[in-house]
Amino acid sequence: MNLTLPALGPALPEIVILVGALALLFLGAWRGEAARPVVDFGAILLLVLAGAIVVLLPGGTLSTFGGSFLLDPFARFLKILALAGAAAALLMSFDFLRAEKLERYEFGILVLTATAGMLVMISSNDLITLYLGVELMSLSLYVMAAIQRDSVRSTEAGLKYFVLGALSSGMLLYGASLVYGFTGTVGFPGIAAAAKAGSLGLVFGLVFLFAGLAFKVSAVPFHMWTPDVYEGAPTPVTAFFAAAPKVAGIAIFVRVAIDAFPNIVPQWQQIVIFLAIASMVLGAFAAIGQRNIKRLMAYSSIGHVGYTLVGLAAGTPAGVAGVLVYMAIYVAMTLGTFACILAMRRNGEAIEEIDELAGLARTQPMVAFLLGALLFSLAGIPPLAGFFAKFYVFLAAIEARLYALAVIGVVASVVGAYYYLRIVKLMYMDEPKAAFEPMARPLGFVLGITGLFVLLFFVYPAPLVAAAQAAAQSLF
Amino acid sequence: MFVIGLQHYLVVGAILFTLGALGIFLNRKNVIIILMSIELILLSVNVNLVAFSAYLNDIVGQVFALLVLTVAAAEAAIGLAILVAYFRNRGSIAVEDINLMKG
Amino acid sequence: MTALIQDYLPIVVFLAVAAAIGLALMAAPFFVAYKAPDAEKLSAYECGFNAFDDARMKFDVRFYLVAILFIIFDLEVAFLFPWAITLGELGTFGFWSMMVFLAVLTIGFIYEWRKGALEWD
Amino acid sequence: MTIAALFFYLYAAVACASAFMVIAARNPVHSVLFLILTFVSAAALFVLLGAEFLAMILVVVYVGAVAVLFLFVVMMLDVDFAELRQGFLQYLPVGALVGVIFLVELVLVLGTWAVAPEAMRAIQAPIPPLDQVSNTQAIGRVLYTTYVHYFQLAGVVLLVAMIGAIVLTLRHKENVKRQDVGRQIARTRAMSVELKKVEPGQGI
Amino acid sequence: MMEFFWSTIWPVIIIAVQSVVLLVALLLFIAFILLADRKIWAAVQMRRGPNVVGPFGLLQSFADFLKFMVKEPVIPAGANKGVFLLAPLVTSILALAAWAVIPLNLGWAVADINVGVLYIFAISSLGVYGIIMAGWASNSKYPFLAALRSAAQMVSYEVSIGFVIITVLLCAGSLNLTKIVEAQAGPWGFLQWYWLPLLPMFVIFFVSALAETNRPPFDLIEAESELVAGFAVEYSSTAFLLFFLGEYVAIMTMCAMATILFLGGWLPPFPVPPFTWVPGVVWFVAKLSFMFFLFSMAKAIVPRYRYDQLMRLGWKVFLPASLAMVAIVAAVLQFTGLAPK
Repeated sequence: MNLTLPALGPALPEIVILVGALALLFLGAWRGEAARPVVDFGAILLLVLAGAIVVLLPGGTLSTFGGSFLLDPFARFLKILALAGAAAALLMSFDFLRAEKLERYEFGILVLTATAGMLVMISSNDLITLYLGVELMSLSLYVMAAIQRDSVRSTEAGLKYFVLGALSSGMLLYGASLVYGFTGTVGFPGIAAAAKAGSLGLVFGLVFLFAGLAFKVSAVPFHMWTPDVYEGAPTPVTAFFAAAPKVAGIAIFVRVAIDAFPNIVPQWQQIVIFLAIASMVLGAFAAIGQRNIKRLMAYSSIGHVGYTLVGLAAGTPAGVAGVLVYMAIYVAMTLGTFACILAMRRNGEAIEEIDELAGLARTQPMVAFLLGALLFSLAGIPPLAGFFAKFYVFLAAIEARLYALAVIGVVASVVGAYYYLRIVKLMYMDEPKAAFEPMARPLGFVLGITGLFVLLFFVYPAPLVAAAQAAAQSLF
Repeated sequence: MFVIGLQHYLVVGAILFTLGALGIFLNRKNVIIILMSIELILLSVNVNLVAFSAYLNDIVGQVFALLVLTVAAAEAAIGLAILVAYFRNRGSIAVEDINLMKG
Repeated sequence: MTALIQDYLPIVVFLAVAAAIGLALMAAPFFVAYKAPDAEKLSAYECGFNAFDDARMKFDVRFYLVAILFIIFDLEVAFLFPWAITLGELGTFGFWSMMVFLAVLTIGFIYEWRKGALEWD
Repeated sequence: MTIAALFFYLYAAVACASAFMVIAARNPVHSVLFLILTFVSAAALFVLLGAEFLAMILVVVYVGAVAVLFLFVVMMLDVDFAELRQGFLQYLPVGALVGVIFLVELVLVLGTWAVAPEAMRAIQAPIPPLDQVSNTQAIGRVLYTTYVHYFQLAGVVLLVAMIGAIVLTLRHKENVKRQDVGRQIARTRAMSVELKKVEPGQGI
Repeated sequence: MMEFFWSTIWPVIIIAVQSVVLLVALLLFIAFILLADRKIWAAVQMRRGPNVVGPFGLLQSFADFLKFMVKEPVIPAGANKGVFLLAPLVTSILALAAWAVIPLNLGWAVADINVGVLYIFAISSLGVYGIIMAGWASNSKYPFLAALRSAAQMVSYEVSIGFVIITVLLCAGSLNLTKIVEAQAGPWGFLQWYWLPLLPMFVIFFVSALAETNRPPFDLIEAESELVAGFAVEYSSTAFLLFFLGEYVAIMTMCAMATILFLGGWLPPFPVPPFTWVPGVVWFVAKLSFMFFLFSMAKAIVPRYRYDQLMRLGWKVFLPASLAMVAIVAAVLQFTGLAPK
């Protein structure tokens, strides 16, 4: 029972966001809907401020709260990514919510608490902090998914997400309780030390833990919720789902696999390989017949999680670096694509059908060009960023002698390229439908940045790759 | 037979977990039974944690169980709120009742 | 472990005795009382006309909101119990950590109040 | 010691039987009541393990609050459960078989629990002996100082649950005249009484 | 085998006898409390109250008991029979169960567990079930509406009772009821009990206990002008008796809690010899009766609350007040170093 205040430095970003969210909630409570613009702007400001703090915090690896909260280069890299994803998704949501008469100041606050949950997950170094981070994020996301409470689609999406989210938390906890039981501690270093024997009970705990984690990143066979929730939830919420929580999910997947179970790699490697292959294959084949673009993006995110897990399956610093590079490029590509989806509006009505994109090249050439670049990059066609992402991940897999995995990955990405290219053909070859409304400024801003990043990545990839390698090194 | 070891409690935890998982996969349509099965799974987790904490003589297990209990109760509250919002929408779409009595 | 069970054994015995008394009282009229069931007596209680609708019908959401807020404040009280009895040993750090916890939930309470969740219209 | 064993088997049997009845009961109200029975017998198991504070909190929080909300939802939503129910029966044999196999596996694994030697060394916070420090005090000493971050995160989760519940379920009926007690009390004599000088026979 | 008999069966028998004695004494006490309630209520309205059966009407409750015993048990057609019969049992058994831990005198508690207060808080939060099951099972509109409203009312006041108990625990330092009473013992006698330092908490506890047990001025549920007999409208003979009994045992439990938490349980008002010769139980019963006197006077004097005023009082007045008091009491104890180690 130490009575001294633990060092709050490493947890400063989370504290800033949560205290800010409380202040905005208080302001919103006091001034009602009039406070909404202030709350929205304040939320963006807080996310940017937290990002700045993460960058400016001194030193390599800081840990506090008795070693259960870690801020190492790995966590810093992913925290910046999560914050960027959340800020961009929030920025894109304002116009959509106003158009759908859905704007409420609680939306910004829920984004803040979800982001705080993600940051806690990313820098968690024991099972309890991991669980609380996952719960804080998931609870905010359940409410956001069902925030359009008068539409059956949105509440049904929220209900589906809740049921499967609660089930996965249950599995994650059952695994955590077995791991705690068989190693005597909840901290990852303690588990790593005590887990040399790899007794059967521990492996069972590991399997349940990974099942819960696989759900959070929507890897197959725990992906059933993804298409329905992505389609049902309002589009800005779907954009938020596709970007930031995936980063946090992958972060805890890598952290648990590498930090907590370093000496029993063979046991969890097969699990990750199976998840990777299943996700890549499903991501490639299931999206072919899709009519709704949000459902298509759901299957594409499942596929991309599969490719990311290939990097983790390698279990080497190069593999983890590949995962980090992949996540960075994935977040950029997804946010850019969702910026275009949010711009698909005609006479006040949001459009979600792919066929409506026909002839976009003639009605809005600039948007069509950037969207085409993003889709090519999602398909992994050189010289765009998507190709490099897959290249690093498959390189790590080959170095770790997982040839079969790499080959299946390449085949799946080739097959998967079809449904991206179909959309590009639709935009450039077909007769144009009625023009969409002009794109809102924040959407244009996000589309511009991500489009340029994807196009010009190959010119100067060094800073991102070097940062990823340094971050990956800090984990081993 | 008469000395109750940790294995006994782990078996009870395993039975509750299996029944909870079974409850979810057997009746997919009945949402409320699924929510109750999730509560059963969380109860099996708590039984495991408290049993391990008692036999390892380590308070961390009980602290973890207390946190699981409180956070899962808050999660159940939100789940039922979403369920109510869902049934309100689905119910109102169904045949409009003539004498809807407001509480 | 056994000392603890010595404390809780009386509760189980007390419950058994109370249950016995309850059951005895419950069962008595079935043997003693005069029985003449008739349709009118068994119908649900209405002022002069028979019930035209199944009693269990859709209701105002207000009841759910009260039950949910009760769960959250019940959890808050649950966290307060161990703190209340160990305040002496926790020192100022423990005191201020609980004050932060209460502040977070008080802001939630103010939010509810201003949103009108506590009004029973 | 035999009484403890007897009570363990009694409560374990009641817990598992009522857990099965929760998923097998026809009427959802009955399954909520069986869920309550499961929670109460699990609380009794916790007492046998020495975690009396957790047992009471399980009863207060789950049986006293969450199950009440379940009962409200089941009773008032008047959801037509008949058509929701038929999925259960045709999957029962297959599901039961898978369940039993899964259970046997789990039991075999968990039966061989052996305390890893280094696990004993890794204990961070050993439970103090029961006669000096009660279970609640043992938790209270550790929860608010050593594990303060878990505690504050749980507080924020409660706040998010509060916001979520209000965002999802709060609806205001428009034409409802609400009583504002503050305004009623704040009325002064000057506001409500007006003195008029009345001459006999002229009226006001 | 004999050793097994002496070491396990014999203590169980002793405890069973203790329990039976306590329960019978409690039920007798309630019979007379019922009569007292009607007498006090009558006296306030300048009338005499029941005085026909037995001397001064003392056997009135026993006459009522027999009347209930011979009335016909009616189970409505649409009722869900299992839950219908379970509801009164749950209400009465749970109410009686709370008395297992209440210390009538030093060491007289049937089960002196060290989470006594939490046990009673759990039992009182389960009281909602009997009412909801009764309301739902009798399949008619009035009981169903009454059960929901009563459940919402009890639930709202449960929270403020929780905070009030926390303030007392801050001063007492233990969850064990005997230790709470011992923490109030001291040289100044009744001035040292917790009712003086925590007076606002005592008032809030008293009013919340009234609301928790559906007693007037919060008895909107059973009020004649509102919903007839509330959730118990479809019940007849001993089922109704069990509801009635459960309600009064719950009232006695709340009075006992008030006595233990605020009026120093079995402690004499002045620790000087003439008072200390009187056994603790007599003081305990005296305080219990005084608390019940306040309960029935409240019934006789205070007009009934409308439902929204009742909820407003629960959520907007008691909850913030008790929450603030928890912080204030903790701050005072912390910074004056009085917090019990």
